[in-house]
Amino acid sequence: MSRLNPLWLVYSGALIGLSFVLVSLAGNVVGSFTSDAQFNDFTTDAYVRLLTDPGLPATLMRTLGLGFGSIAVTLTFALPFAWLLARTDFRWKTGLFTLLAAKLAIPGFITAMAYVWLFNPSAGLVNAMLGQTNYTGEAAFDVYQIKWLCMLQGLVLVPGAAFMLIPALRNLDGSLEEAARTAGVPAWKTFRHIVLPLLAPGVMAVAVFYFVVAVEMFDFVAIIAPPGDVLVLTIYEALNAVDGLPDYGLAGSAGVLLFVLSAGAILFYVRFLRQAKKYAVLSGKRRDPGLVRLGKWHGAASAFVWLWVFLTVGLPVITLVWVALVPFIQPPSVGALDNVSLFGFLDGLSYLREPLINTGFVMAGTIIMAMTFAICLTWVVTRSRSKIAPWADALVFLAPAVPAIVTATAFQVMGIAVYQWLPLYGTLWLIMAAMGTRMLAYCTRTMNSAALQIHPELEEAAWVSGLSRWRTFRGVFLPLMAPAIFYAALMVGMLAARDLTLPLIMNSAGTPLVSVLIFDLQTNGETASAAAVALYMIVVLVALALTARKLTGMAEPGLERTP
Amino acid sequence: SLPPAVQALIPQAEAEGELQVFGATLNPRQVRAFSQSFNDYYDMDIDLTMSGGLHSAKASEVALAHRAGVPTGIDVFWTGLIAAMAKTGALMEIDWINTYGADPSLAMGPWGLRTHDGHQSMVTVNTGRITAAEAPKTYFDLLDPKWRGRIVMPRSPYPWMAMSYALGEQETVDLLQTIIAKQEPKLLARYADIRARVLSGEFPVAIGTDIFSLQKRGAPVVHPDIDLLVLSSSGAFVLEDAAHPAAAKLWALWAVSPEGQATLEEARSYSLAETPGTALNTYAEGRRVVHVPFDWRLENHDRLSEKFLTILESGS
Amino acid sequence: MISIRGLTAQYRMGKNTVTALDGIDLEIGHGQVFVLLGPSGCGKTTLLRCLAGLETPTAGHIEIDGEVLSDANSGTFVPPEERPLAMVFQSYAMWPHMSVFDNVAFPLKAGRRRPPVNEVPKRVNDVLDLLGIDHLADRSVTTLSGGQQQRVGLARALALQPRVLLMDEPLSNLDFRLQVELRSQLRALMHELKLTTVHVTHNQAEALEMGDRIAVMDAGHIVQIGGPETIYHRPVDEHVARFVGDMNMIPGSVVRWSDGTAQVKTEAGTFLGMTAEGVVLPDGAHCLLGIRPGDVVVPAPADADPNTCLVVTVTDRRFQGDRMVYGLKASGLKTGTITLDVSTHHSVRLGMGSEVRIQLPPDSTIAVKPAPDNRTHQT
Amino acid sequence: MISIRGLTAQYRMGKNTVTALDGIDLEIGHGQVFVLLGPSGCGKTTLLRCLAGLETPTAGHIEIDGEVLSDANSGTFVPPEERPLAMVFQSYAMWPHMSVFDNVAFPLKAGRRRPPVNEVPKRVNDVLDLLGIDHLADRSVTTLSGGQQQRVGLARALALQPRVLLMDEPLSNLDFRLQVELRSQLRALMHELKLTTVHVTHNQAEALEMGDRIAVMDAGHIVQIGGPETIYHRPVDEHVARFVGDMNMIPGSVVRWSDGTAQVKTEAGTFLGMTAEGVVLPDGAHCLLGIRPGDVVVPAPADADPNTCLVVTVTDRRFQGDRMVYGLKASGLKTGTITLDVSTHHSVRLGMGSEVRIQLPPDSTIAVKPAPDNRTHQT
Ligand SMILES: Nc1ncnc2c1ncn2[C@@H]1O[C@H](COP(=O)(O)OP(=O)(O)OP(=O)(O)O)[C@@H](O)[C@H]1O
Ligand SMILES: Nc1ncnc2c1ncn2[C@@H]1O[C@H](COP(=O)(O)OP(=O)(O)OP(=O)(O)O)[C@@H](O)[C@H]1O
Ligand SMILES: [Mg+2]
Ligand SMILES: [Mg+2]
Repeated sequence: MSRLNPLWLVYSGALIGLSFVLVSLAGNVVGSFTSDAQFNDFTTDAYVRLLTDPGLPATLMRTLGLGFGSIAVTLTFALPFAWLLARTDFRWKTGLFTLLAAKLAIPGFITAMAYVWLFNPSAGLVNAMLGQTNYTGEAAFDVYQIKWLCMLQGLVLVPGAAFMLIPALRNLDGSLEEAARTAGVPAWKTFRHIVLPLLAPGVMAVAVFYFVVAVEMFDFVAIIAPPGDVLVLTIYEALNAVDGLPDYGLAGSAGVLLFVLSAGAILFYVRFLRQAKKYAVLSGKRRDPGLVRLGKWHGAASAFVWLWVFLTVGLPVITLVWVALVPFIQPPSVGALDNVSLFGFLDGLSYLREPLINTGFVMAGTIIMAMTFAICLTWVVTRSRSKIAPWADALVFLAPAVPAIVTATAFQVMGIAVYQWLPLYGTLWLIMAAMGTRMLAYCTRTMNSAALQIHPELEEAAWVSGLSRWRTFRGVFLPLMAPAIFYAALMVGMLAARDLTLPLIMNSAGTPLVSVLIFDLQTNGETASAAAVALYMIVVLVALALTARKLTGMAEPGLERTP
Repeated sequence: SLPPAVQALIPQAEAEGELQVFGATLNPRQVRAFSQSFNDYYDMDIDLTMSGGLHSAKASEVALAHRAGVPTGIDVFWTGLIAAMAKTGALMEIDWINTYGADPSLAMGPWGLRTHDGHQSMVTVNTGRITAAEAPKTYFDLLDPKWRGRIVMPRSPYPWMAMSYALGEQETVDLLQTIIAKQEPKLLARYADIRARVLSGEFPVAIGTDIFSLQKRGAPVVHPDIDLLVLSSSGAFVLEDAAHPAAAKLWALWAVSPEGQATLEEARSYSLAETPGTALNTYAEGRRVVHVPFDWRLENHDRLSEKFLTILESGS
Repeated sequence: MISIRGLTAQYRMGKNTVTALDGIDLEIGHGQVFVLLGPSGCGKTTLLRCLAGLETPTAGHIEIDGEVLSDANSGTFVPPEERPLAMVFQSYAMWPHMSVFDNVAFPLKAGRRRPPVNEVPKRVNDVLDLLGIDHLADRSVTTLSGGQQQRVGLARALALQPRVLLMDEPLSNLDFRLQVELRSQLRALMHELKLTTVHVTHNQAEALEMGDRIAVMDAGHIVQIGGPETIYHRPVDEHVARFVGDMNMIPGSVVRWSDGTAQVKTEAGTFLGMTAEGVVLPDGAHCLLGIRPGDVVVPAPADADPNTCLVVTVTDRRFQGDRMVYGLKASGLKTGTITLDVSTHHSVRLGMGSEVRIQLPPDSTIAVKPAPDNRTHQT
Repeated sequence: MISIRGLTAQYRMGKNTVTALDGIDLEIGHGQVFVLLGPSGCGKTTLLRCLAGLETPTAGHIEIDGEVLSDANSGTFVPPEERPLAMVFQSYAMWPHMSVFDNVAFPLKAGRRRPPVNEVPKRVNDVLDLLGIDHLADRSVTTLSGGQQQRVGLARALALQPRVLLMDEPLSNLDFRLQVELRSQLRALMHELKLTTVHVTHNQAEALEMGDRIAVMDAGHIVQIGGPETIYHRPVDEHVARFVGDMNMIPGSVVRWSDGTAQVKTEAGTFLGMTAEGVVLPDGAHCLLGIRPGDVVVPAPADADPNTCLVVTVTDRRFQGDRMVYGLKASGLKTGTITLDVSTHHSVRLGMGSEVRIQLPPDSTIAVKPAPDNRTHQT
């Protein structure tokens, strides 16, 4: 064919996205073989050091436990939430959506902080109220345990997981559930045996993705620091040398170990998608499903939602407000009330303008980049019959296992290397590319699950109607992916606004971002202003999310069908 | 009253027009204060940008960029760690003493000018929980059984590296090992978290961080009356490929001037131990003060950090 | 026994509402095969969905064997899984992640009305066997042809042996031979198991053959309920008449009506027509004289009452398997035209353009009111 | 003209392969309505998909108007969007994110064979109108009833006015009246537009009425190709005979065959049967004597040749609209039983259990070879 097929755009998009992922992965692998952070030697020292550490098996077990524990908690909440939003007549859908979005905007450390204040054994407010404090364990509650870490990480990961599942749930043909219910199968068994298995690509994606995220997540490990090492601590220590050089070797080899842990899960996922046909549930013979009536279960569902809201949004927001009101960070107490002032809110406001604009720009850029690459990759992975596509997909999946600092460094190194041809080094563009790459896995997870659900006949019908592959891509594939694109974009936007590590390492000073501002204030001990800025940010982001949801018509179906 | 060599830099700096300093995270108000004081000091109007971040990562990035001939945009690297940059020649060699008349004690190798002294080994106590009388008087008082479960400290080897210069290596190793084994300290990864925990009173004793700026806000924490103060310094390093070298030098010289020191103290409670009237200076009074030499740090860093890290890891 | 009173169901779509069911009253006797017949979009599926509890009626009352399943006034609503029924979906609703066997077995294992575990395989195999898909048991349903999938859907519902079976066009994608086979097998099975069945079909032959009673629906209403013969031979109006099979309609006016028989004056003379029970035709009213193509006697027997006969010209000829259909036009009319289709045994051959005398036997001829054409229900 | 040679298509499922098409040879003339008829699962949909380019044949050659579309030997394969055809899917394949109008208009606006932009609305509306769904134009397709959706699928293909139209059971979910209406309208439209049509149906009446030529398939093979009358009256074997309509089959053996006529000896006597062109029945071979229920003359005319008559007992009675179907059993046989279904005009009333003499007219009676029962194709 001599004329240029626009589908090449899609292939090129996928290729660029993939090469960005490779930059990040290669950064980690190359780093693991270096000893001086300058990448000009080759040594396996780091692996020797890491693998001969007698504590390694225990560390690995703890890391695995942390990963599995966290995703168990996450799925316990995320699955029902996604289902409530997408499939039921749950009354507070907008409320739930808002709070899920809000949670995404709350800085992670605040949640950890709040729980430490409440449940630390030596002075925790709850323990104190129960008169049960103790410096050496034995208190009523002891937050310094792996299980608390799992619970808290699990809780905060719920929104992203729910947003990943909603598009998949929305595509599910409602008559499949209806068929089970009319056959006398009770609602929860229907959920367990019909909905869940059909969502399997989505659920698996969430589980595998968040496993990787949970073992790579640092906020909670840093603050709660339960006894014993986990891999992410090794990585953090290696990279955060206060003096001397970051130990890319050790961090990289620990990162490679994370890959290995993740790769098992990812392999399983890839194999599993071979039977993709089973999950093509968005067919061309579709009838709007009725919403599942919660009826007498409505109360229980609400209580369940409120429990999460209180634990994960309520407590941290109250904590943030409190921190914003007092001159230095301290647990709430009667005595501290004397010092309460609005200074933080005013001070924070005075800093906000420029960073907010820059952050908006970064969000937009990151969303566009991540979406473009993700859509292209998803199409190539789910629609081309190429044998390497699943492996490309698996590579993308590995990307979140690369610590953010390593990704940042890899992009800086790449930026420096290609500076002559493409002077992106030191600009926001490079940050956006790095962010986009880090979030690519989230996007492709969400989109792949949705794409697998689209019955091939919908596209076949377009071809035989004389529509080119490109028109079919635009006119049939993309619109059917709209919910997935929306939720992926929402997530990317939120994470881009909140992300600190990448801007911190890559930022050029001329363009302050809100996340960096919060960090700066915080390191300066100006915790009140930091908290106030964080609160402003939450409000802005939630407003944005709600507006986007409304403008794109993505609001979850409400009580349309029942009079 | 400025030396002629310094005077000569002013018009060059004005021609350069701007300056970028990497090293400390400051809020916008503090950046304005820095800019104001700096410009007033030389009667110039230079656009000063201050930014912060992760020093070690940035340093190796600067080294890489320098090797590749790519400008980083940074003029002054304001830090205590320079190994990577020094190795690749990314730092400009400047004879601060002879050319610009700086105090000889301020030189940091052939490159930097010492601007303030750090104190990572400091002990902090929460005054709400512990009276001055109860508080430790020496580092070895930390071994008292009454502190079991009450100490929070960083999982970082650095406080102990500095200490081993002052106390002797084996003594420090023993001290740390005993603390870890007997006192069940809480080990946290980040310094900010350590401060928060001692502030909240959850742990009445903290090692490894200073709280001078918190004290200014009235927080119930103090550094107790301990006999020994170990300091390691930070300074201003001008980059070899700085786009604004004159302004950069002027900034370093301003930072060690009384005006500069006052600004640093005001913003971050940073100062040279010898600058009169600063929090650090006040605290140092009447105490044995040990400066860890810059060269010693470069030399022993790798060995000691691994040694202490191993001990720390045994505790978690 | 199923009893439905005043059932109304509406779909809201933005500002519009579609009234899919509009005050349906029905009684379905125990063990009856009840057929819903009606044009596409008239609300058949909606009615089944209301019965199944998949749609919440806007108004009305549904009960089965005295148990109230849904009542819009009191807000009673029994969820689908607690209703004693099973349903065959028009769209099959196969569970794509399960094999054929599992699609049928799953409700038997996990549902409320499950038999003892060890009976499950036998039940499944029996019903797969009945439907001729036993050899597909281990296949994934996504690899089945349309008709095979439809049978799996049917098998799933039959295996449950529910008190009430709802079937939405369960045979529409099967070949004729299989359809005919299954019709009688299903009917026998239902009577054997004493299932009450509500069966939606668009195939009037299926309806007439399988139904104990038939309801003809139109635009959300029920137009006529009755046994197959009644519906076929004594339709209440033109809509029903046409719906259950081809019918020739000759416009005319009532000369005299009494006691179920009308004298109807048409362009081609005056003929007798029967009327359905409950239908009254006032004298002089505009009406239609209807006769099914197969009921016209071609050619008229020599001894036929000349008042029931008519001379026509052959204008068209269509082959239909065992039948031959001729298009005819009444000859020698002063005004207007009257055209008729007749269906004869294929051995009756008429030359195109030839004239023939035909008979409209009075007991196969009906008189009905013309229906306003509102075949599909609009918002 | 479509020409298919040696077309074989297989589906792989793990270790197994399902041979859905097994060496199909076909020629479809320009402008012809070609009907594929066959039991569920025999490969009709697969054949359409191969024509459309949605399935890659394992072997064989397909060309349209001399242009090779796919050839397994040379590896030629024209992708679906470049083939000059349109297709109606058995599963509708509606685009759920579009309105009815847009489902039809989208290919006209964006496809390869698009008409001038300003013609699009008219084309869409015309075809929606033809199918009686014009009032639904703005509705989202997911809010339509089954039959309405099916018509949207049909509309989408018709609006394209392709050279070749592939239709997979396009009318199966429509009510009888609409089906009948559409059959003749579609047929007229296709001839008017000179569309070559390949039409899959399981409805033999539809096949016989619409088809210019009919291919009967079984288990991936084509069993017979011919005009409607040939297929109906001169089926090549039992399979075809039964498939296109009910047929009574009386087992027997050939006494003598010559020139298209066989004398067949059965338990109830010896009768004459015709054979299809090309079929040879060796003397003494086991064969079946077939007669359609409607072809049996009940009761036999008094003057009928006694050699063509038979005395039977009435065992069953089923009402079928314009027909009455009786189950009959030959009386007084020495060995075996012979049962027959006959379909008579509903005015013919026979008492259950009564005896009656019937006639099997030779020119409506056929003699065929029995077919091994392989209704569905197994792996
Ligand atoms: N994707 C597939 N994988 C495996 N086997 C398949 C697949 N699709 C169809 N088959 C099998 O191929 C055979 C032919 O299927 P096809 O869909 O062509 O039948 P059909 O004649 O259209 O039947 P129906 O009238 O029921 O629609 C069937 O036995 C079917 O089970
Ligand atoms: N979800 C929906 N939203 C809006 N209107 C709907 C919805 N579902 C059905 N309708 C409309 O309600 C009417 C009745 O639909 P229903 O599915 O009951 O028809 P049906 O009698 O089963 O037709 P068919 O024989 O074509 O399946 C139709 O006009 C249809 O368009
Ligand atoms: Mg329907
Ligand atoms: Mg088919």
